Amino acid sequence: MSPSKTLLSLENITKRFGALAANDDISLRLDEGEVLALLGENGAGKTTLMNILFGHYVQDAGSVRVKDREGNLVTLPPGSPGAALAAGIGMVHQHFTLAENLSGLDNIRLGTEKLLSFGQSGRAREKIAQIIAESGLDVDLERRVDSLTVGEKQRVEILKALYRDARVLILDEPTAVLTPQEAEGLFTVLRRLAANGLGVIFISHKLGEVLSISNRILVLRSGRKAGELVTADADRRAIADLMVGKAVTAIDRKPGVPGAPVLALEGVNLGKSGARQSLVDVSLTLRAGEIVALAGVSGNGQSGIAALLSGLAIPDSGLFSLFGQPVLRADPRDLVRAGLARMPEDRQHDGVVGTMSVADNIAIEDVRSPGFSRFGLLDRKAMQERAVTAIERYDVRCSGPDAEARLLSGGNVQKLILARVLERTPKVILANQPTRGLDIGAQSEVHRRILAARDRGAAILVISEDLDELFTLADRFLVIHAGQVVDAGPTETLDRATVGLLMAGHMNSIESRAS
Amino acid sequence: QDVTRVAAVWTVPVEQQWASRLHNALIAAEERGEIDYVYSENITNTDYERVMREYAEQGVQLMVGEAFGVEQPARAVAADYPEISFLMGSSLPPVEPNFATFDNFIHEPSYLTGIIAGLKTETDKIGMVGGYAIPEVNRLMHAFMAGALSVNPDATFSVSFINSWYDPPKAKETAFAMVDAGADILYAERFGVSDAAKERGILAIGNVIDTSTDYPGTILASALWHGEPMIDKAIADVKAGSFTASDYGIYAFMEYGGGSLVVDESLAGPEAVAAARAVEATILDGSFVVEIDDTEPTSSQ
Amino acid sequence: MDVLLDIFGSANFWAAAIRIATPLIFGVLGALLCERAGVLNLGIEGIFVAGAMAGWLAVYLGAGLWGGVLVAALAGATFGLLHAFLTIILGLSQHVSGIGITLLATSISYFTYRTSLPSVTSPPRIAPFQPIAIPVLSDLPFLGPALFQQTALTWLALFMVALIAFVLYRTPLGLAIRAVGDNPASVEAQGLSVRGLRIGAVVTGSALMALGGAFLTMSAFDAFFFGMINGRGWICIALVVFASWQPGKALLGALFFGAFDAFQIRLQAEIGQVVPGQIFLMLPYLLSILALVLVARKADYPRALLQPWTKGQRH
Amino acid sequence: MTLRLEPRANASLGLRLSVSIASGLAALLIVAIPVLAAAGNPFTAYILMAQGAFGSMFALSETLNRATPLILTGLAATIAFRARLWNIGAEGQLYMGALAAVLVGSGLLQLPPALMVPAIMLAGFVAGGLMMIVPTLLKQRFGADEVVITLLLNFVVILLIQMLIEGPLKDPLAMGWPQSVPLLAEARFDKLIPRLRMHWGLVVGLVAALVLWFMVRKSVLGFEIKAVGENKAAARFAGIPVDATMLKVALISGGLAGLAGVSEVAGVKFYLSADLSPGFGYSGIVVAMLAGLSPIGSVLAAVFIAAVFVGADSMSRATGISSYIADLVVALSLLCILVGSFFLRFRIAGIGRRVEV
Ligand SMILES: Nc1ncnc2c1ncn2[C@@H]1O[C@H](COP(=O)(O)OP(=O)(O)OP(=O)(O)O)[C@@H](O)[C@H]1O
Ligand SMILES: Nc1ncnc2c1ncn2[C@@H]1O[C@H](COP(=O)(O)OP(=O)(O)OP(=O)(O)O)[C@@H](O)[C@H]1O
Ligand SMILES: [Mg+2]
Ligand SMILES: [Mg+2]
Repeated sequence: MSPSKTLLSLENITKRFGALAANDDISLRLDEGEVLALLGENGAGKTTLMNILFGHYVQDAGSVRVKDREGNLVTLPPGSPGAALAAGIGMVHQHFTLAENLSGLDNIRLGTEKLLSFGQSGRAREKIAQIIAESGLDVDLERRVDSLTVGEKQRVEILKALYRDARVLILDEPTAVLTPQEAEGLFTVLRRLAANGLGVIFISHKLGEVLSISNRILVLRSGRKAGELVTADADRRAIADLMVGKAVTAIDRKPGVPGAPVLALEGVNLGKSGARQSLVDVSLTLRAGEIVALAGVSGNGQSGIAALLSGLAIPDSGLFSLFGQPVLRADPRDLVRAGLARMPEDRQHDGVVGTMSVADNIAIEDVRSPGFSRFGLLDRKAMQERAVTAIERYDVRCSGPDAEARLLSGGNVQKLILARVLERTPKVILANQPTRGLDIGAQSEVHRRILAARDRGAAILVISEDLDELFTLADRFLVIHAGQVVDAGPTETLDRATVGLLMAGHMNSIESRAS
Repeated sequence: QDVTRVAAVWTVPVEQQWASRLHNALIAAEERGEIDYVYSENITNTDYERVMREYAEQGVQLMVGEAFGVEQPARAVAADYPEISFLMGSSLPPVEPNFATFDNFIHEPSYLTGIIAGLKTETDKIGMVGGYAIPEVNRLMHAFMAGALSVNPDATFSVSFINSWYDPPKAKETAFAMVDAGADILYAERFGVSDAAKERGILAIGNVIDTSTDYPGTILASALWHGEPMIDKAIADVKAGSFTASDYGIYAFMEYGGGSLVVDESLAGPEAVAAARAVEATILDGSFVVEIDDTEPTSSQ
Repeated sequence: MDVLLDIFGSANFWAAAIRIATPLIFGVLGALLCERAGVLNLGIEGIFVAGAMAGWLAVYLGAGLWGGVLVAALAGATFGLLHAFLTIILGLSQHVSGIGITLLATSISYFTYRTSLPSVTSPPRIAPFQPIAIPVLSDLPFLGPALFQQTALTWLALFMVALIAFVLYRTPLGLAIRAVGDNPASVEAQGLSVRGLRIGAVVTGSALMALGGAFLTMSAFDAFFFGMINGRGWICIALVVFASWQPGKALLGALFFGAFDAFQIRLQAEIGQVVPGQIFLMLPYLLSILALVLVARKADYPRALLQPWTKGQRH
Repeated sequence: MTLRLEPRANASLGLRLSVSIASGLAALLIVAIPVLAAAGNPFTAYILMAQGAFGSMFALSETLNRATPLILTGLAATIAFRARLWNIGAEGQLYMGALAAVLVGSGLLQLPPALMVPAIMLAGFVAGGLMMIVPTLLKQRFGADEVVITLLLNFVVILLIQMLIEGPLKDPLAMGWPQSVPLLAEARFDKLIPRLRMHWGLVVGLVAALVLWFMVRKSVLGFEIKAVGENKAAARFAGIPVDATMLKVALISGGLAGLAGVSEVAGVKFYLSADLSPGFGYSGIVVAMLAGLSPIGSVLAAVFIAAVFVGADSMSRATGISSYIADLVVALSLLCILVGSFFLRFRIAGIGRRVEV
């Protein structure tokens, strides 16, 4: 092969998980100095493709070829991250791959030195200091990773890839936990590296970022290549249509009619617990018949609010009241009985017991209630009947009420949870990341049901990282940053830039705008 | 029919001192062609009855074993197989017609080793290490202490039990502790004690088996138990059809040759040996009876 | 009080404490290595038995003392390999596999001992390791006499503490082992083999455990007895938690345990039984439990402990 | 063609049974190695093992007698492991149960047998249960690892028993042997068949298995235990009181192990001694795993383990092979079953042959 600018080429990659084809005959090429954006809905197969390229997964068919030092394209052995690293591929994973008990420095060094040697932490420290100076990705290298914030961890992940002098850099949603300003810093570095010949594959759901950084865009849809665009010629609309495979129709929303307050937090403080950010003097009110958005960069205290409203925690100080009554102990069952519906943020982790059936998972919040049991014995028939109606009314795709929940796709698990909580016609709803990972059809179905619940008179708090979703649904915005909540006002008075500034902690942007 | 079929059921591995005395006697009888010998070792008390019944069903003529933890079931088995002779270690009396009992009554030679130790100790401190405080062990320790006190009223004893039958490293450590506390003679009820004595260059008193060749220059004297008189008598009784439910424990007495004193004269010196032998004579002629005390021995205060 | 001074002031006491601690040092280091890599090895009690038996038998059959040590380590490594296969390759329950290994190693050792020496009536003996005096160390005041009484295997144990600490904290290999026990994905993403590291740690750790057993038959004593391990392996499992998975603290924990045992033995010997002996025997267990309860919240558990890792599976 | 493993959705009963049987057969096959090493004939050994375990009414009774405590400790592990509560302390709980039975049934109470037997069973259940509740509380309050603590408590309990039977509980009529005063006649379990050791403890075990099966399948508690065991976070989110459920599991698990102690002391031994159990508590873990944590399966597994042990032990006597082989056979069975369980979780698929769905 004649020397070309091609750094990397994936040829006809196919990967199946059981019956699901996560990647179906995908090919792509990456040139020197090029930033290729990989786009697609959740579950489209982006991460899977990168995991194959990097050797975490073994493809069922197809091959990965990389340009070696002599300029020839050579085939990488499947399933060997070691080989990928040696070939100059660096990857920033979507989910952190950090050892939390080691320092940032040690995480970066890990695997770069001969195992049976004395190591060279001094030289490593110098080299990283230089990379930090050049890139502005500042982080205290000596601190243990478990004491770093998510943003800092993300920077360590990026430093890991840069440290190895990668010639191909894969970045799988690197900006998900960065503020817009931090993201901009990263882009500066990427542009400079690309100018020096580095090839970059960049994955993001944020179209703005993609448009600003990439040269070329590759769109995946349900595991297949849906199309390829040159960024200069692309616009948002075209990309979105390519991603979803059909024209995206906006949902039309009529403003709500707020009624009496039903749920309130007044001066609530909640301590840190595990990865959960503490809450500082939080006050908020939900009224019947309104949808309130809670916007914020992930990890700023959303989980604390969710824990309170889910009945998993009570305030250390301050007041949490529901229908005017103070909530004095953490007990999900009490809240459910009082008419509160809760959708968990992580539906697989907190929402369902994977090895139990769909019917069991629908009944799980009420097994002790007379509807599902008598004298401590389960009423299997009632559980079965409820499951059959729920499956039908919420279009839960599964083999039946006895199917194990773990076999359902993410979207169907979400529908199962919707069925579980909405069938009780709740008066208050906590919708935490209600459409994360859902396809567009399922998304609008969920939105429709949430709006219907509001129109019925329910008070709803929506927590989401997707600003589009919040602007679609909410009547009013709250923004959370560093454990503090500010009321940003009615949706009509807001734009994305303002909310973005508030999310980044510029709390005075409301006042400055007002003045 | 010449060859008697004998089965033994041991709750311990056959290396254990106690079982080994009878096991050896039975092997000797087998080598002489008198018996056909089978055995099971390390049988837990839970399984003991089953093993007895399995041997009984195999049609053995004499069954030897330990009924200490299984007194009732063992007697029940014997009652179910009246044609088999049972010779069982036991703290309870024999039962007619076929359940004979025995125990290792070597308190007499133990008393004699006590005399020698009492005369030889210079610090007047004797360390004693045992496994568990059970009657079998207690009575030997008491006899030993009585013997020592009979010649040396100033002698003091420290007594420790290691709560295990087979932990020689622990027995050894316990013995070291006694040496450190001033003991110059150790009473070695368990494996491990004589090792400590040998390493520290002091003397030890052996028990049940003769280990003097393993610890040259260390074993001052030993109270030996000989299984042969009892085993041979029992085999003969079975062969003669005269086996009765009697107490075979007496065959451990010195009078029957079941117990004996061995002493390393070069270590003990003539006076001590003479003193012990003199008392031995009075035991043998019945003019002196060593007391049997099964209570738990404690250190001198 | 005089009694206490007598006990703690004597070099023999400290010598005993170190001796009692030696098998525990090997065992706790072995368990620590396995757990640092994310694998609980409840096979330790059986591996102790196997090491004690195999090492001793090898010496008895003429392999020489160091030959015996090697055989013991190989026996431990073999059972470690089996545990690694079951828990790392097949991803089976570490608890159950560990208990299975303990049953298997124990019964194989007993069976082999009895089958190779069918007719012994008193346990045969070997010439065990003898105390060696290390020139400078043994001349130290007070500490010298305590160290002077130790054999080569104790020195090996102390050296192992330093070696393992060095490897864990000062080499890239140690970095990888600590990482794989915390988050296997971190190791895989840096191109290292999760399984390889874990298998290596479990096999090496198991070999160390076996040396703990070998110490008992080749240094602390000179013969093999059924049942002589007597729960020492289990103690190590508790000591690891107590030591927060750090070699230095593991050494301290083992020494503390050894000192306590030596102390209670001496107290019994010197002042007789004031309370039932079992109280003393219970104390180390109760103290371990107490220590576990106290350190549990702060304990720096290897986060991936007990979690199997399968390549290409979502975790 | 490369092979790869794929997780299995759900193993059918037939598959489970065939894997169990295949694992058992594999174990027997491996046992041929030590038999040959001891210069025995494996085929004779298998026949003798079968005879020793089932060959006569006596053999069958002995097998079932040994299975009795294993059923109960197996159930104890089953219920705990289902809730991912790693109870390694059944041995200690067994002794506590036996201790409680002796404390209540040796003269403290004067009751007719119809009340006395339930009284000692209740006492044993509660004592065993408390023994498991303590580590569970320590786990909940302090995050202390229950594996290590339950394991260590086994040693504490056995020392406590030794202390008591050498002290306050010592039978003055036992000629100085460390054993407790015996149970009153009213407190003893009757034999099921005269002259055979099988006793009513077997029935207790069978009933316990049925009750547990019913609980697991039909009751709200069983539902909650499953949810807590399979996904604690989801159970907590759904409002199931995770800690309280765990404590109930601890009580039942420890209680069942305690009942095993009651059964041994009231059905076999009649007094308490430190050698009441040759590791029944640990073997219970083997039983439970072998049964795939199924209560009814635990009965079969307990009988299997008991038969393997009794059969192999009896075979060793008939062939002159060292009796240590019995434990070896049990250990090999456990490991083979463990490997077998792997095939219940995964299927092996050839990549080239996958059909499109
Ligand atoms: N190890 C696995 N086992 C089973 N299914 C898997 C596995 N990894 C990925 N999948 C499935 O493959 C599909 C593609 O997943 P992938 O992670 O590649 O999506 P993605 O495009 O990266 O989505 P996102 O934008 O949410 O990160 C999904 O349906 C996912 O559930
Ligand atoms: N751990 C698993 N074990 C078995 N099958 C799985 C597993 N994870 C995913 N699957 C299968 O993979 C398929 C895709 O699951 P996934 O949750 O990724 O769906 P998706 O493509 O994201 O769909 P949706 O848009 O509904 O979220 C499902 O049908 C499911 O049966
Ligand atoms: Mg992804
Ligand atoms: Mg999805």
